[in-house]
Amino acid sequence: MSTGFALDAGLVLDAGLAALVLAVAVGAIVAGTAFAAVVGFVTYGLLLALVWVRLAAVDVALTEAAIGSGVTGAVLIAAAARLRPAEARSAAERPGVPLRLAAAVLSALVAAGLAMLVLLPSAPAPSLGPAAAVHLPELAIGNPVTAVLLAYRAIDTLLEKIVLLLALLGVWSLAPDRFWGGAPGQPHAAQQDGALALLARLLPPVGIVVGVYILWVGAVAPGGAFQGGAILAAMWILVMIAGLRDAPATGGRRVRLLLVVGPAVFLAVGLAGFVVADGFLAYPASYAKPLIIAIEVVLTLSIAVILGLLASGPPGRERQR
Amino acid sequence: MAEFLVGAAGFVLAMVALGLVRLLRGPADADRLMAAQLLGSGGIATLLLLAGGAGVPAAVDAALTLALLAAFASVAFVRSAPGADPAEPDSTEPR
Amino acid sequence: MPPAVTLASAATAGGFLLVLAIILPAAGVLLALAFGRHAERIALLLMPAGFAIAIAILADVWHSQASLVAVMGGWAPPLGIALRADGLSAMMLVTTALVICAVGLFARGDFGMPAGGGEARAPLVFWTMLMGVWSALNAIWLGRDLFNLYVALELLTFSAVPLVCLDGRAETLAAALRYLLFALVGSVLYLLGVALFYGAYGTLDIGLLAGRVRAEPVVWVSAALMTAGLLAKTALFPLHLWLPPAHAGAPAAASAVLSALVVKGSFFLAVRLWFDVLPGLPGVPAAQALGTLGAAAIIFGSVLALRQERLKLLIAYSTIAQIGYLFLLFPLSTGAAAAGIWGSVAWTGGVYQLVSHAIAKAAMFMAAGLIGEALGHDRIAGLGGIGRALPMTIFAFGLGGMSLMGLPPSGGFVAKLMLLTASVTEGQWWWAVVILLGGLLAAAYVFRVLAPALAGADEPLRLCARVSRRREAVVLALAVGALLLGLLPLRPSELLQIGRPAAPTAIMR
Amino acid sequence: MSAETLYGLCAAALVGLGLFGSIVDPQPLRKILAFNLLGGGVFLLFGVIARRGAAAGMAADPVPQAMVITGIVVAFSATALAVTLLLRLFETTGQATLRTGAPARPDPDSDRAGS
Amino acid sequence: MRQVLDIFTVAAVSAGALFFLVGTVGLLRFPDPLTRLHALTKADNLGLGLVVLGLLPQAEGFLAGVKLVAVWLLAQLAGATVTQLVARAVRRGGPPA
Repeated sequence: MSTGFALDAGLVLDAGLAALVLAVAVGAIVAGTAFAAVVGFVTYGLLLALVWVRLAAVDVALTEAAIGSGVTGAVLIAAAARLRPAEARSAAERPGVPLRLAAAVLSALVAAGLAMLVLLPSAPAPSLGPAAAVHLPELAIGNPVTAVLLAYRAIDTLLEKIVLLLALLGVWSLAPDRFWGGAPGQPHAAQQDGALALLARLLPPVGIVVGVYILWVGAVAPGGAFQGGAILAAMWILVMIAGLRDAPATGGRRVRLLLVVGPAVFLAVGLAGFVVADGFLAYPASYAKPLIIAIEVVLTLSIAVILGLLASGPPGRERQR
Repeated sequence: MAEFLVGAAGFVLAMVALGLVRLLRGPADADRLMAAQLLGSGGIATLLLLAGGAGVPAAVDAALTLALLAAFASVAFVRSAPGADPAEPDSTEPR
Repeated sequence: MPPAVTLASAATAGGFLLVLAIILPAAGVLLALAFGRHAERIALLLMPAGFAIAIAILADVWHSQASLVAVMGGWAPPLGIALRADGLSAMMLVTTALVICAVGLFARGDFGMPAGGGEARAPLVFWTMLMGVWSALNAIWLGRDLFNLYVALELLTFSAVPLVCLDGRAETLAAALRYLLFALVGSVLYLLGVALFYGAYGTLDIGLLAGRVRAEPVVWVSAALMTAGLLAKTALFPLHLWLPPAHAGAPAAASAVLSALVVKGSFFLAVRLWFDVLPGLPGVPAAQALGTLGAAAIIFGSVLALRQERLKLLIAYSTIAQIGYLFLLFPLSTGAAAAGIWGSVAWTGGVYQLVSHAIAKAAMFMAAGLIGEALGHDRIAGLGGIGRALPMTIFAFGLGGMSLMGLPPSGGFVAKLMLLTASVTEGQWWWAVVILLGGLLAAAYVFRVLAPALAGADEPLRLCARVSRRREAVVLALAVGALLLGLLPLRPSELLQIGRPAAPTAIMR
Repeated sequence: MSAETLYGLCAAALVGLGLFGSIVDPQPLRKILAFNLLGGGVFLLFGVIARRGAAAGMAADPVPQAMVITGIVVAFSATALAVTLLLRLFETTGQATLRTGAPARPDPDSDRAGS
Repeated sequence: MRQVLDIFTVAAVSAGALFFLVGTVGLLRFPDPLTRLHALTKADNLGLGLVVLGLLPQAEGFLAGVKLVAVWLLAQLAGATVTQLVARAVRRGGPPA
């Protein structure tokens, strides 16, 4: 903690940031058009990334910056543009005043209840930080968040990868039968957009370096598989949007293997724990770090492919054989 | 120096926040995107200043990520605008 | 901070079975995605294995008369995550395995991969999601960590939603979207409660939390939020709007899974929350409120079921009613006179209802699927003569209906009788009235189907498709199972007490 | 008032806002958006809890942070699935509404029958 | 030496912050999208550039400095592209609406 002035400056910044986040959220709810609401949401994600830094959660800030604002924003903006023709009609179906009032009261009650809990003194705040810190040397991992994600609570991370895969299959399942196995979306016309093509040529090499760096640094500092994978995915999406590379066929053998290789390796290492360590997802002593890093590398690959395809939508073309 | 940087971070944030009025008022979607873009640049500057001022060096990585994805919203906007895609997928039901 | 390792979270020898119960179907998901055209074969191969694991866990729990525990990665709670199978979990594991395997056998007819050897959309999605549902449900039955359970809950949502709109019709797309939105808001509310619990007590392990929670505002707020979220996912009245179109629009095999099992996942978590996390807290008003919603669901769902024109919608509305019975568990076993919840009649009756409805409802939805296939429609008015054409199927439907009505000797009879007994002995007679009324209404809507089905047709019945005997047999076997459940009572009530706190009365009040 | 408390109050308000939006907004896309706002509020609460749990030389408790990362992933998957469903609905019916007017067939027994 | 660098930082960062102010004012006051775009991009790139320039002396080590410059370059690239794309969208008969 620092001197009085710094604390004050920080606090003013925090107060302003909190107010800004709220203002943007209110804007996103009351905005006149869906598009304005979505752009509001993009800034909301961006501001949240700042908040996460203020809360000393840089790992989360990275995730929020890549996903919350970046990829989610792109998906929502594209959807808002597509849905514009239907907007007026569905916006007209506003629920009646009683329902709106009831919802407002309910939401206000929930918010008030939470605010009360936030204000209630609960000293000392419980924490698993010390417990997490104790075992870091065993794992030889410097970043406690990575340790939580890949060791202490590894089963959550594993199941969450299955969630991602099922979400992707769910997205694909919405394709017409004849397109099954085909590539997502329409083939983009050869780009005349010089600026976009230039961006899509210049950015990905840098992005790949950054993504790999974020993955690699995750063992000792904020970063890791998910953040790195999200950045790689974003670069891939950019290349696809710009029309430099077409999206791959969803039924392709290589795509399918890339999708499952991360979770599969994770699972295999986990099962090996039964034999070589004490139980599922246990790492043998002194091999913990290399194993965790190996898992992270393949996970990054799978995450990048899954996220990229999730954002690309269901197959929209017949499969070429 | 740390205090100054934190203060500057707050100032930059306050400046770009004013631009958010455009986000609500528009009138064109392009204006809203511009407001978001300005907030993006301001957010990156804020993060960099905080990284120095609040002693969170990793915040630079967050700024790096934001900078990488700064054009994303606008690209999605331009590419999903009607006329950008050669054809709408037809609406035949499966089966 | 108390010591990390408590006696309750020390791993037991059979713990690997718990891991396998979750991981085997999860591995099935990965394999099916990687080797798409073999998805059906992969699922059908995993089914006996999964069934055997469930039975093995049940046998182990029953033999040792103690819970099975597995500690993930050797990291004991609160830092790590444990899985635990008590008697209740074991029972749910076996029920799930039974229903999934039956649905799998049934679905071979609808979701076989095309003969050409290529991969097709509907079969791949169906079989993969079925494995996903199985994995998620097992994770829910076994989970001991509230956040781990959140992930399991989301796994369940993401495997269930695509099943709703497998046919891609506009109505089912809308139904799936509405279901997804309800489910998402529901799980976010649950997650909010999880955050509050962690903030207050620094652990999410159910066992550790139970020892730490006190009657204070944070507990009430988070319990309320979590319960509300879970109710939205369980489709308890008045948050039921999404269920009928979703369950009725899905293919029969999927409807069976959704109605029999998926809604039970979130209900089960509500039970875990109130009985395992907060056992020491007097929740009488909350329990009465839940019971009231349950009673409203029974009446409302049954009346609406009675008014449906289509068979599948009728069955879907009956699910809403039958879910209502489940919630009578709360007032009847946390009531003022409850001495020893786990041995109580209401507790056993509620769990009986959980299991018997799962089996009966799966059978009924699959029967409806066969009827729809044979007739080309599922209008109740057009069922005339179908009893002669598909006797096994109609018989199965009737047996399932007996369980819904609560006629002896079905499992539903035992369940409802126990709930009835409990409400009388607890002096809460008003629930008894609802239970009886619900039974009468159920009888009415089941007979609304059976009467035309068993009557002769006005004109000779023309079937659109031949229905496979094998599939009829699967449905009938499941329906008979629902019936037999009523013939082996009492043993399960002992099973259900395994792993329960030794002296529940001591912490009750 | 500490920064954690400030952000905690902010999180509470966000949850209220998001809940309100996801109940009353008739447009599915904006419901999805409101769900994301709501999720952001919940995650922020986790962040506040993590920050309050700063200990052992860590500026924040890592466990809630890891949960938020998991949560953000799940929220993104949910958004992608919901948006795809919505777009598909729009492609098939030309509308983006949850009111099932079921254009294909008159459906007297849709969910609104009794409510 | 340290002090000189600090003064440099203060000066550059302040100037940068001022450019953000200018950009915002332009965004709010200029009459039509294209001029607003003009104000915005000039200002925020210069603003960010000056902030980065000011922070360079404070950077700990070579890699940190490289990262700072990389952030600025990436933001420049993004800004330039966005300007192009949005300007074209505006010119193409107003934004697609």
